[in-house]
Amino acid sequence: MQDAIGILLLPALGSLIAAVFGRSLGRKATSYVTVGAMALAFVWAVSVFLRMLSLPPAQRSFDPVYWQWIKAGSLSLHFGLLIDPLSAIFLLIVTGIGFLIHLYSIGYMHDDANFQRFFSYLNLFAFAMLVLVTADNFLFLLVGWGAVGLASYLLIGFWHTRPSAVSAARKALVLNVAGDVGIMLAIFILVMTLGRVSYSGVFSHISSLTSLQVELIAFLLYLGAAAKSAQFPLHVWLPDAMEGPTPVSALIHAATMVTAGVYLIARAYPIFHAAPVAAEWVAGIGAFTALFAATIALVQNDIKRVIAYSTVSQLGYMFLAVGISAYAAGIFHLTMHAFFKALLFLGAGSVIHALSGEQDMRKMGGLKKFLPITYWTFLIGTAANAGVPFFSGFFSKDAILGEALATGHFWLWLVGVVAAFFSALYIFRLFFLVFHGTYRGDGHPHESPPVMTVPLVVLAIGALLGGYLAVPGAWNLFDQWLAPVYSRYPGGLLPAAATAPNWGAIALTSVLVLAAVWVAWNLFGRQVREELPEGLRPIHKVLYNKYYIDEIGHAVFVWTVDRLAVLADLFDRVVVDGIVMGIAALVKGWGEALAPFQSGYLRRYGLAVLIGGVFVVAYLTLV
Amino acid sequence: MATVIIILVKGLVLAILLLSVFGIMTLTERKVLGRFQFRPGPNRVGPGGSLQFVADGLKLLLKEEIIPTGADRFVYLIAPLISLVAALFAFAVIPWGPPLHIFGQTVPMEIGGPNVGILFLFAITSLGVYGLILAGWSSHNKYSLLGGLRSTAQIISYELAMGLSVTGVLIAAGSADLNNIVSAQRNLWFVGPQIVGFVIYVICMVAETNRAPFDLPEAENELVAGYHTEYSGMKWAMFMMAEYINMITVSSLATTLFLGGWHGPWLPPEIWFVIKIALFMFFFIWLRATLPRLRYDRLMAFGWKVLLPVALLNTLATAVWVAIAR
Amino acid sequence: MLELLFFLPIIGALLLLLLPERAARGGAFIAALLTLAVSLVLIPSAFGHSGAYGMLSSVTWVEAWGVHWALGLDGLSLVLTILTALVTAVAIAWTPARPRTYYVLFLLLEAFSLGTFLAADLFVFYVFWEAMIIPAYLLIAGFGGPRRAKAAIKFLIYSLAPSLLMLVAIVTLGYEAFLQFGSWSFSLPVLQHLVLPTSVQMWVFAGFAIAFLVKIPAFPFHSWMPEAYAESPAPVTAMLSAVLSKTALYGFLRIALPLMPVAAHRFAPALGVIALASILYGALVALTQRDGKLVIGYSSLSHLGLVLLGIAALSYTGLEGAVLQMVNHGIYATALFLLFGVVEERMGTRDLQAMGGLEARGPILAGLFLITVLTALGLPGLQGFAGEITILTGVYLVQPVWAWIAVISVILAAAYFIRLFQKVAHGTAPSTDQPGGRPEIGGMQIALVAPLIVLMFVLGLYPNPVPRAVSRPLKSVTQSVGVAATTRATATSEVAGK
Amino acid sequence: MLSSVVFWLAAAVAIVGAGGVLLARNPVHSALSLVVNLAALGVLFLLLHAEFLAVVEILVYAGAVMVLFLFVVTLLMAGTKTPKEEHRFRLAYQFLLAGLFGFILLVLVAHVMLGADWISSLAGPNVGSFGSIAAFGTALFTQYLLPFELTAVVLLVAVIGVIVLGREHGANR
Amino acid sequence: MVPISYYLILSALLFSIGTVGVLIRRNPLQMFMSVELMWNAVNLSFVAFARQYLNMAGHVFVFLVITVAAAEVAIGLAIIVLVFRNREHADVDELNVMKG
Repeated sequence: MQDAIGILLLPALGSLIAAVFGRSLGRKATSYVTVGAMALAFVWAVSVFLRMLSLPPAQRSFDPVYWQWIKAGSLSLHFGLLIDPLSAIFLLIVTGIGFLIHLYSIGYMHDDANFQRFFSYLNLFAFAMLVLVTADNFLFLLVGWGAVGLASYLLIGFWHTRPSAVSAARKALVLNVAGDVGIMLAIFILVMTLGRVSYSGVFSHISSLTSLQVELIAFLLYLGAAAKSAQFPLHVWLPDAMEGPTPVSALIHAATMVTAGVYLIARAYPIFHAAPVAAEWVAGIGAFTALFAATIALVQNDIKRVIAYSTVSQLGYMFLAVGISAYAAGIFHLTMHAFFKALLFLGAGSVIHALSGEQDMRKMGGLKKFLPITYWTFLIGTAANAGVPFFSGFFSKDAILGEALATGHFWLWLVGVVAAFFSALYIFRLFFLVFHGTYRGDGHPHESPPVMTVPLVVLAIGALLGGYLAVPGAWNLFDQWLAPVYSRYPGGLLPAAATAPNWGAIALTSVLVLAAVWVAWNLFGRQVREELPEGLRPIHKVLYNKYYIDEIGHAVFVWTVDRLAVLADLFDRVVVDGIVMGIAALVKGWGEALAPFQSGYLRRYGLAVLIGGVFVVAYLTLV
Repeated sequence: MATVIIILVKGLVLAILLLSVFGIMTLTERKVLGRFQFRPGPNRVGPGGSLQFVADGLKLLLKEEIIPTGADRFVYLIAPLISLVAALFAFAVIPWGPPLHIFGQTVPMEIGGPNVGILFLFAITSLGVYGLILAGWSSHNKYSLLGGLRSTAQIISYELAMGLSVTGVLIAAGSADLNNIVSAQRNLWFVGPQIVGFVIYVICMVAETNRAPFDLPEAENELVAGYHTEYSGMKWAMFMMAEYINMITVSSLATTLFLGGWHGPWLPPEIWFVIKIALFMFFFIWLRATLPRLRYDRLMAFGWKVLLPVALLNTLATAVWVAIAR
Repeated sequence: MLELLFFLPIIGALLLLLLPERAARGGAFIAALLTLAVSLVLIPSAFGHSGAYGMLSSVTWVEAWGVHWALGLDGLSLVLTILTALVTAVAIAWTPARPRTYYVLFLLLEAFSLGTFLAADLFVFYVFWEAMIIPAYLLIAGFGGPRRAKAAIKFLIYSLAPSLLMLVAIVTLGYEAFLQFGSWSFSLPVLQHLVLPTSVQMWVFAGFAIAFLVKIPAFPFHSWMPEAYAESPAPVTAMLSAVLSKTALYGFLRIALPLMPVAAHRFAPALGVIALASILYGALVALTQRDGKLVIGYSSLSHLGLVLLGIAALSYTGLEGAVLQMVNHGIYATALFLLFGVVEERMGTRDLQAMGGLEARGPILAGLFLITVLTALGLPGLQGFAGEITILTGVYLVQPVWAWIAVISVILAAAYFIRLFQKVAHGTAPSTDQPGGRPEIGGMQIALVAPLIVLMFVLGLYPNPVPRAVSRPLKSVTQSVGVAATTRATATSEVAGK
Repeated sequence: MLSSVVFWLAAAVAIVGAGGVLLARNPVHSALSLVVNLAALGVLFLLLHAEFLAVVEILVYAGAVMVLFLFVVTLLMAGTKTPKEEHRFRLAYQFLLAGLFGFILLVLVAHVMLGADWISSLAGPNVGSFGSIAAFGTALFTQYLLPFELTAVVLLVAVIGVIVLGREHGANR
Repeated sequence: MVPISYYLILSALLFSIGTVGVLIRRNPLQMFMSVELMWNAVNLSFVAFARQYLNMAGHVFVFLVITVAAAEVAIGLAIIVLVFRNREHADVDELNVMKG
């Protein structure tokens, strides 16, 4: 598996070529290079996957080491990759869905002036993400972690002439860096306590740490994960990130990057296993986020924002899963989510494309007849997201909820179920508002070109059938595949009882989801309700303003830092410079006090010299 | 005590001689100039005008003393004296003959002979310039002042080239004592090997004495009469005396340094000495009759940019030559 | 060979005087390149020897005072020498059409900086330390912005006054050598064997430390920095920040720590607090600056504070990280100042509020600037990150609280650097933009900055060569410091017994 | 005997000259007094067997330096008026203090001179070539060659300085 | 013969007179002349000491002093001319712009 590094290098190369030669290559050649790189990487990843598949489960982990990164005293690090079933899944997701989105982008970004730059960034992102998921130690995880943040920053701010995009990009980067710092601190503690940062080294020595240390490390890692995966209250950047081009939202802010947090916790499960408090915290916040974001998504009017809050909500589910040690379920949901959320975003992109950039759902409606392919694929995505039975989201979400209930997290399960109801409600609201009813805009909608619809179809197939990898009560290929990873260290696997299907719960959620669909159809499908009932207005306002989290965060952090900075600047000018100037003034004052002795009369000076000379001579002769 | 008496006697004799020569020189000059200009010159007083100088002297002696208002009286009065005294003093070190043996005493034919003789001569000559500048200043007259300043600048400038032109001789002779220099020319006059120095010296000599064509301090068409515009009578005569005595002094110095001094065949040395001086005096008059006056800036430029470097080179060449010859 | 390294720029400066004005830039560039070449050729010899220095050349200079003209090369001086030569070569050719004097002064500045890094005798160190000020001062005063006179004077006074303390400290060391060995000596290897009473160490260390802290600069000794940085032409600012500040940090590593280990231990907390203050303070002030150059300047304050923190931790890893970060900072600070200089030139202003639109109009410049900014803010995978994490690890091992505080600056760095980049690159072009043509970087300048950009990636992905090169000198530093730590009690009692 | 007379005479003249420099209202008179003083010093030099220096003193000082002085004095005095009276008492104690301390200085130096034990003895007879040009030249060009060369530098500097000053003045006009 | 000390005392006297002259004269030229007087007073001491010790160093020194004095006068007079050319009075007390 030494060759797996090639999967990383392909997009890196593509990015470099697009950046340096993009202008001279032209649009077409650039798109061939970058999309080709992704295609090749995907093929390569598949080959890795197949080769892995051919091996017995216990031997499916590889750790090729390439070079020594640094050796400075107690800090010693190598650059190496970890290719095991977990990273293989991510390799497939990143390269596969990445490839589809690249393809889609050719059509979506067709008219953009900075086409080549976009593809360069996109490939850069793929590279960074691959580094993140294949690193064999926390430090290179952090490298990838930072790099995906950068790519995200670049792509969010891609339309840099829009002030909102610029500020969104900045917000995303700063929050992400805050998360990076969490991981960095965790690494410090690891270096200090264990003297190593490689996964294998850390995980096999967890027991030598005190529980406080482990909790601390876990919390710090969670800080990074929460920032990246938009967990409450660090989620604020993700909806704003919709300022970026839609394929970016699909790739980075739905399918891959935002799930890095889930990956981190799933990867570092021995730590979280040893840190029950942190794990509970992860699950609790995850459940809360799922509900919280779903409620906000109910009232948003921007099509991409609804999907973004949906993403936050779904990420909450995944955190809930990894928080209760249901790692395989979490990853399963992650994979399914990658399919259907990418599908939803790309579908939304197709809609926006069709409406020449219109994103407000109040100006859509009745698009079913204009965009047939988009309509049907979007429907599949919607159903999967809502958890409509027998679509992929149904299987993965219910696996999580079932395992939560089975492990005794009743309240988390309850929150999850309520959130599931809202999920179905908001996503079908979106669906009906966009595709049903009558067209309320003034444009001329048209179906997207094949280069955009083909990925939609492929993803729709994934969203439709992916769930059958793990059918409750029948088989669970996902658990099987990941078993070697999670059996290596203690705490990776749930007891068999917990994974058994709880038919009652499944039925309950199914009913709730269908009820939500019905509600949505009545409220938004047949005709659009213009007016809200009086009693709901305040609630609507709170929800529409996203619980004012942005404003609070701004007030607390940005304002404080700004004041501090202004204060420091003032201090610099007044006190520090003041002291210096004060000393200067003191010297000047002395000078001025002594200046009158310089009368300016030459003869005075001469007299002074004479008198001094006389005294010297007197001293020499008389004393 | 005898030496003191001898010195006094010599000084007296010399002073009388020089002063009378001054009278004769004025007459000679006027006559010769007349000849140059195809006219007879003074010819009324005495046979062929030969007593003209006596008449002039009497006239000057009897003239009214005029001191301009605003003049600095004291300085105004001593200025011509300084000139004359300096001129007379300068001659003191010139040996105008071999030592004389008389009354059992060996009497050198100069008044004083310090071993720095030639330097002494230059020192005294340079004091003579005070007469000019003080006269110019004290007259309270702008023509006088300008004349005085001009003469000062001119004399100081040319003194440098003059001193340097002589240095070659000093090196060649290996002494600054004029007697030694003269005896060093027993066989070969320095005018031969030191021809460059000689030419420079002669030019400077004319400039030093403010004679045509270097007579700018008294350029009558610009400055009326230069530094002595306000002078008349005996005081004016003193300046004239100083000028002529200076001419004699520099001529005799030229003779001493370049033309072998009193050396010469057949005739007595003193006669030779006088003949050589007379030649120079004639040369002075000749120049005055022939050459127009230089412009002032040309004069300075010539002194500083031509004579001084050439004299320096001459000194250097001589030094090298002497060093090699040893 | 060492002399060649030092004298090459000086010879170049002299030859420059003979060249015509037009050829001055090319000549200076060639001289700088030759210096760089020599410094690279010297790489093997830095590690050849088993003694303190890989290469040492010493000639008696002033016999009566025991002063030697001694230049030494080991891994530590080597990396900084290469850095200096590289930065100079890039910076010197950066701006076209300066008067010949500018290039002459620049080369002299390089020579004296190299001398400081190579000095193996405190006296030589001091001479170069002082000499360095002169061309720097003249460059600021002669070629700076409108308020250059005040800036230059401030720089001069700030540089000279503390140097006097250092001189006293140096003389004290020489005298101690006289007392203990019977003859005056300023040679670093000789002084290594001094056994100094704690009180003497404290004073001497303080003398050095103040001079160094001013030069870095560290809070609160930094107030010469804003004006000097803002008023200097961009290449000079780059030299000030990339090279001159390193001489001070180098001084800590080479002189202050190994010679005064006990004092180093006593002062370490104070240094740490100063470093932390610099880190946070620089970061906060950088957030508010409207002058883009000052954002970079205060970021330097912050980053060099981090280096100082690594030194103050007195742990081997911290020192390694400090050196690595010195190199890193030298490279990215140079690129930052130079690129921002181009931006300033093209936009006609340094006011961030008035700037913008670079990304649309000068994509290459914007791209290079972005990479540099990302390096500076410590993006993992690029150069700045490696140094940062090594320092923080080193600090964490000894003083976890410091690391916790210092790490806040990483977030702030992201904030102010991104603010800087966005103000420059995004939005619309300023009204002061120079008319005619795009504000794009020239081909020559791309070629000049390219090595720096490449190094940002290379040292980000493979930083190990730097720590490896300096491991032996730093080990000896930690050894003497460590020994002092364990034997402090006995040493003080011994001295008291005397 | 004779030399004693000459000494007293010359000393008296020198002091009178110096007094003239000090007291003369008119700078020209001061300059003349100084020339007199210098001439007297020249005589004293001769008494001390410094013939060459005596001549040089006259030649350079009296012949060149003082002429330069007079030159400048006459040039400057041409347009100047008598100084304003208001300046006269500005430095009230200047005269008093200058005189007092000048006198103290004299007393001190004289005290030292007379106090030294060797000072009342007469100088020994003149030996060999002391004071001659040859001796002087030998000393100057062998033992003191370096100072001599340095004076050349000093003169060069002076020449350059004067040229610069002169040109500056021209440029201002 | 006159004892050397007489020369020295004469020298001291001339020096003192020169000093006082520098201090009480307002005309820069007269101050300058007083300085020259001081120079020459010193020269006299040198020559006297040279005679006392029969050492030519004193003479050489005087020679150098004279040379330096000549240079000094050249520069000094040039400066004075420059400064006072355009003034009504040649008075150093007018030159007090350096007043503190």
